[in-house]
Amino acid sequence: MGAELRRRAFALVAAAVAAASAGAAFAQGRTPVVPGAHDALAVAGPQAAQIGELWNLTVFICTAVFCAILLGVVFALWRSGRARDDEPADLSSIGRHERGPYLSVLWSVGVSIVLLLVLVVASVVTDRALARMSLENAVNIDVTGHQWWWELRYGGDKPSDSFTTANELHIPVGRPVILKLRADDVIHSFWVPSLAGKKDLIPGRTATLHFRADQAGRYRGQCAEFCGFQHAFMAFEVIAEPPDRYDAWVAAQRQPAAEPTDAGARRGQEVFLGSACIMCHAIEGTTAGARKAPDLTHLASRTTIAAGTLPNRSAELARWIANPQEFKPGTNMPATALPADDMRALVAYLESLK
Amino acid sequence: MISRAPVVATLLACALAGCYREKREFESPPETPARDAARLSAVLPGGSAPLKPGAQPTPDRSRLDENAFAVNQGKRLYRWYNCSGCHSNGGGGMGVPLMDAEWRYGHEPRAIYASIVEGRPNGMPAFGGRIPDEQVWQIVAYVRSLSGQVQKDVAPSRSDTISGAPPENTRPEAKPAPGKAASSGR
Amino acid sequence: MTVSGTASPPRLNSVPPSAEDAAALERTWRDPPGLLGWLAAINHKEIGKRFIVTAFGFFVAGGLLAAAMRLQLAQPDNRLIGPDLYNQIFTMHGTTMMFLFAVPVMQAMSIYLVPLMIGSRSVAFPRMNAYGYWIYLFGGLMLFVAFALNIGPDAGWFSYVPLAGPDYSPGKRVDFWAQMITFTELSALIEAVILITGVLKLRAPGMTLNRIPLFVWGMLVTAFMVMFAMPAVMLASTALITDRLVATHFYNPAEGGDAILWQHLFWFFGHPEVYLIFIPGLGFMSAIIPTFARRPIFGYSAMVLSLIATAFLAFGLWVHHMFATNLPELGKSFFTAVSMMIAIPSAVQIFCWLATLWTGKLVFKTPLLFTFAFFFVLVLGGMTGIILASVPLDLQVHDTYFVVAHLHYVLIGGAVFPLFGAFYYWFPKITGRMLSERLGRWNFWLFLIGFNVTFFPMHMLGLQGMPRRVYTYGAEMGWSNLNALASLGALTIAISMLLFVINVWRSLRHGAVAGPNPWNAGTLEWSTPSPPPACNFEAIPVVGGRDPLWEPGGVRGHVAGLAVDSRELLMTTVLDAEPETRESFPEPTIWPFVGAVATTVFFIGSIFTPWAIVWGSVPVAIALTAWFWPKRRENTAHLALERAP
Amino acid sequence: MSAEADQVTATRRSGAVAGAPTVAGGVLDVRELPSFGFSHRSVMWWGTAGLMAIESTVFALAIVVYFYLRTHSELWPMRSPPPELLWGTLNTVVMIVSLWPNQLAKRAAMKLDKSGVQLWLSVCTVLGFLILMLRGLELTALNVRWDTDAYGSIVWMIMLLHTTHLVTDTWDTTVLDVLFFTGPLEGKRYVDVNENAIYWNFVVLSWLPTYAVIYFGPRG
Repeated sequence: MGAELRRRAFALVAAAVAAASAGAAFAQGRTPVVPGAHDALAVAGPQAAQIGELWNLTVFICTAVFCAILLGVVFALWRSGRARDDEPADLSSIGRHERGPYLSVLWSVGVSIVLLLVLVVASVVTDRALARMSLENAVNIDVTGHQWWWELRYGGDKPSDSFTTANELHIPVGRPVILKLRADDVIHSFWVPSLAGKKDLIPGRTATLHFRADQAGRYRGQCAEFCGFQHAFMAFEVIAEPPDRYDAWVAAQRQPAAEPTDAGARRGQEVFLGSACIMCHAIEGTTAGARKAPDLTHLASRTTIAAGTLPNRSAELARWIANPQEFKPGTNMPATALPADDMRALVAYLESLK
Repeated sequence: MISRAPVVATLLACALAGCYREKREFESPPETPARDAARLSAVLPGGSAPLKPGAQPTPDRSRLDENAFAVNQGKRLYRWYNCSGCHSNGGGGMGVPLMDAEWRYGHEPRAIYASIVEGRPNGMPAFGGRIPDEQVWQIVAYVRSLSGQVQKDVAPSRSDTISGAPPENTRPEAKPAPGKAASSGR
Repeated sequence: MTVSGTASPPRLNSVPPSAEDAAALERTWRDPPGLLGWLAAINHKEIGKRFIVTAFGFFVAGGLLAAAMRLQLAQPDNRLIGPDLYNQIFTMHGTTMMFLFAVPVMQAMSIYLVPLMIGSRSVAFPRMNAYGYWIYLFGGLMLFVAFALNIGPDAGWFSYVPLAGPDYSPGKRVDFWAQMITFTELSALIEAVILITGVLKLRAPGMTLNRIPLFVWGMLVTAFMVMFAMPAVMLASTALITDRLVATHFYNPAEGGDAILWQHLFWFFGHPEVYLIFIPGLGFMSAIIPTFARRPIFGYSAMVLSLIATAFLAFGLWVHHMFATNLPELGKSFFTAVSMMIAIPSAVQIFCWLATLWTGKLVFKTPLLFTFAFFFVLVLGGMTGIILASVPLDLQVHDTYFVVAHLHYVLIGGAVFPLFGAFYYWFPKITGRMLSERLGRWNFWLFLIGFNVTFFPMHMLGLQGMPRRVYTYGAEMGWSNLNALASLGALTIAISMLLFVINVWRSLRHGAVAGPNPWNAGTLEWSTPSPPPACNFEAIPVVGGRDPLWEPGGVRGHVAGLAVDSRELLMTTVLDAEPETRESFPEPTIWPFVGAVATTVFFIGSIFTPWAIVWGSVPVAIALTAWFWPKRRENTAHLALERAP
Repeated sequence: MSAEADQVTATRRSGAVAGAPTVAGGVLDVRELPSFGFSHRSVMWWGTAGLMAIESTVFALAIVVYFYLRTHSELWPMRSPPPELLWGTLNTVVMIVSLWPNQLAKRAAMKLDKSGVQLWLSVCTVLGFLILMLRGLELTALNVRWDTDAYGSIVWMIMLLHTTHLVTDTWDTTVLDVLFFTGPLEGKRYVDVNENAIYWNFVVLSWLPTYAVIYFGPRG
């Protein structure tokens, strides 16, 4: 079965390389990824939940007022008389105090003011609540926005404990998370609708965002501030897992990359270190140390590549390497055309980086 | 009624120039798969067997230095690939300055291309095979802008960093002259 | 010096004026014939018409851009339009609609209407007015030519730095955007000064401040807002262009600049801008509703006060566009409060209109229909506005399609629907012919339905996490159906707009002849023939009420004694509109046009080299001087009428 | 002449309109009204007022930006010495002095006194050019370039902003001055002189806070 898959993958690689070499402009469509929950009203944490409650209250009041005004209009149309085109204007109102209309306007304005005050108070209270979330024994993560991917740096007690990954934010369920948000180039905005509101990443500034996931699961996030060509595909996944599994993941991530075992992978490592890849990517434990692009030390442990754009499978990996512009026009990753066997080896190596 | 033709021609020329200056060309995969990666030189001074220009026929993309986007990409790569590490903002340091009129190996795009791909003695590594041709040409275009050899409306302006050398689009054009070996001891 | 009386020139003696007086007035106030005459035109009705048509042209252009976007987003993973072009398209759409349509079209309407509504022969500075139009036209054309040459701005209509800065927007795209700002803001500021001066000094005698039509009040308030809002964006865009051109560091954090500074400056203009699009809309409502409810507006003073209150509050809530940028808590609460409180003055006006409709007898004509759309669309937009004003909710929906939906509900509901009502309402006055009611109703219903089908789904899309400004989206996101629906609605809107154009086209030829006052309205512009003569009023009326044509004694008499063979105007006092002086107004001249051309060269040149500011200012100075320099013939005419205070 | 001047001042005091006509038999005859008026009676005054309102806003915002940037950097001026005081202060003095002939030109205009206007307008013109020259020297003594850092940028922006006003109004004064020698003249031109004087007052007054910010912002 695995062999079968690999064979199909190679077939695809060959096809992709062929297509690329032929300079085919048209694409064989993008294989969709399976996105995590991505909905401001499907909440999975206290922050989003509080906002959800405020949302319900606000929508309720606003709908009521909206309907009231519409009713007013309909009523006015229904009860006020009709006039002929040439009917003279009714001037009786001039210089007369129109008590009825006056009172009703007064009342309506009064009621609106009261309702607005309710909403202001509710909003401010919620805002305070969001700010006051308990942060004890929180996980600290540095998030840096790049055009068009997310760099995630996990700290540790010892410097050696810290590690860098990209586009997949693992967090423990039930523990607060504190994100330190920075931008490397332009303004981006970090947003996971199901967990919390958004916060901008602004060059020259540092912002913090804290939230908590109370249910294990995958939650999709996406850059919300327009940031150039690939703003549309600057996504990421938040993976909330039980503490033990989270700890296991952290332990694994702290390890340097696995040394290639089989010949194909070893060959792939040579290809990696000898081609354009090494100019931007880092793989801990090898000479590849550039930090201009996602850290690939544990690439194979991720579910997606290209910032949540493609599923992390050898076929997609090969097509992506051969011609990234096909999937993300304008992305900073150059097309790397390799002979079929080199590409096969390279993909095998990358897939081995568990 | 004095002949309208030249006027129209000029306007048209400007228009086309404008079009090309603003074109955002996203790299398409090269026609020919690159040579066997394993035989490529490591990024070391005087590294082994750089590719010969011509041995790998690469399309001459020197026209990129009329394209603002390409020049700007070149600027980004110049930073990313740490060219600035030796050449700084063109003022030079470990490496030769790139903003003066002195070009030991020629100032033409192809010569600069060769310098990057093959490397040069006294420390310029060969980047052949490590930097895709398209990007090399972008860097070439940017390097030319460092000495003001690129149109002002194409050359990059200041970057969002500490202001070092004056921005490329304000640099006077350095009339390139073949460098004298005498002054190579820089 | 004081040569008054000598060889007293012909004056308007009899009221109503004699035929030859009328003919003389027509000769005096008409724009000169021929192409040169066309370029030299300064009559406010001619300029106003050009302004309206130009703005509508940009509206159509912006609409086509929107259609292109809806086409691209109609299906997921669409490769019809790439990110580069798409970014240009949505930037052009926003820029066009905000800077080249929404604000200018309101000023355009007021250039045409205000002098007629206040009983004047002209706007305050007719030559400046022409100059303002040409500047606006050239600025808009420049932007679209640039777009056609692939130099279209691509950083969004509010061009956030550093994306719009020198490092991340190479080439000249953003420079053209910034310079377009300079053009349109210059034009807008000029028009604002013209409008304020006109409303305060050129009113017909007897039209005291509390008798001004509410539309004029709206435009007056708008003009004041323009004066204090626009400078912010001019300063910001100048700093942007110098950052890009001569390496200043206003927005470069590495050198002490700050990216948020841009957002503060831009939104300090940007939020009031929403209201200077919206307030004229309120003015249209207040003009149309009383006419078709056959009664004076209810709560005139409350209306005026809430207009002014809105204007003040509008300057206190720009930060609610920046809630996601990590600001101090307390500040945010303040801006939440203000953002919500601004709903109150709007509510006052809505309730006053309701009261007017409630107690009136209605005549169902197309203009009235469009005002009903306001009640549905704008009010819904106001509700989502309250959601956006609340910090926590905003943090969820900010920069998503929810915001796209909200701003279209507010701007189209608050400004465009009333504007179309205004088109149907004043078209007879401008052209002398009625628009077809039947086509009008089709136009209205298709617009209303299409609008809601397009924009209501976007609320949901926003909540489902679709960010704005994405050139496409994955099929796996489940946004496909709502997007397809929205695109369908956009098609419907396009059809309704087509109907409107057809309606105008047909009515210009065989629409029913309107006559001076087809709707039996009460304000002054309806007392003069349709279309009005070059001098607007052969004899300027003396006003005695808010609805002069309705009230007995609304027109107490007419002004006599103004010259008929020279452009002479009556100035009145600011508060009580008592006759004060009779000023001689300038005649048509080519110089505003030449000056605008020179200014255009100056601005476009300075995109490419800072030296253009030096050599470019010379022709500008020459043109403006020649423009100011008095002509002998005019001078003698003025001297003949002169009488020193 | 003087009689009319008295009348002008008198009416300005009483605020009433000189012989305001009233409606008689449905006719309001305005032929006896003056054909121009000073200050708020003329449209030019309102135009100038609008202009001044707009530009005050620009100056205010520019100064706000100055202090915004200042709060954002721990060092101010960031890496350059503050501007030298000599030329700026001298220029400020000259500007304040220039208010006097400016005032005299204004008064002469209100008196419709042609020779007076010619004299004082010429003085203003000369002073205007002198001030422009001094401004040139000021710009050489700022000790910072616009592309050095944000401090230099905002300093240069504010300076050039004000210089633009100096240039335009000096040019305006020059043209008016020439016109008063060549003609053709009419009453409105005196109003123009009046407005020009008011605008010059604005240019000078708007300089005082600017001067304080530019020269003492980096010292305070």
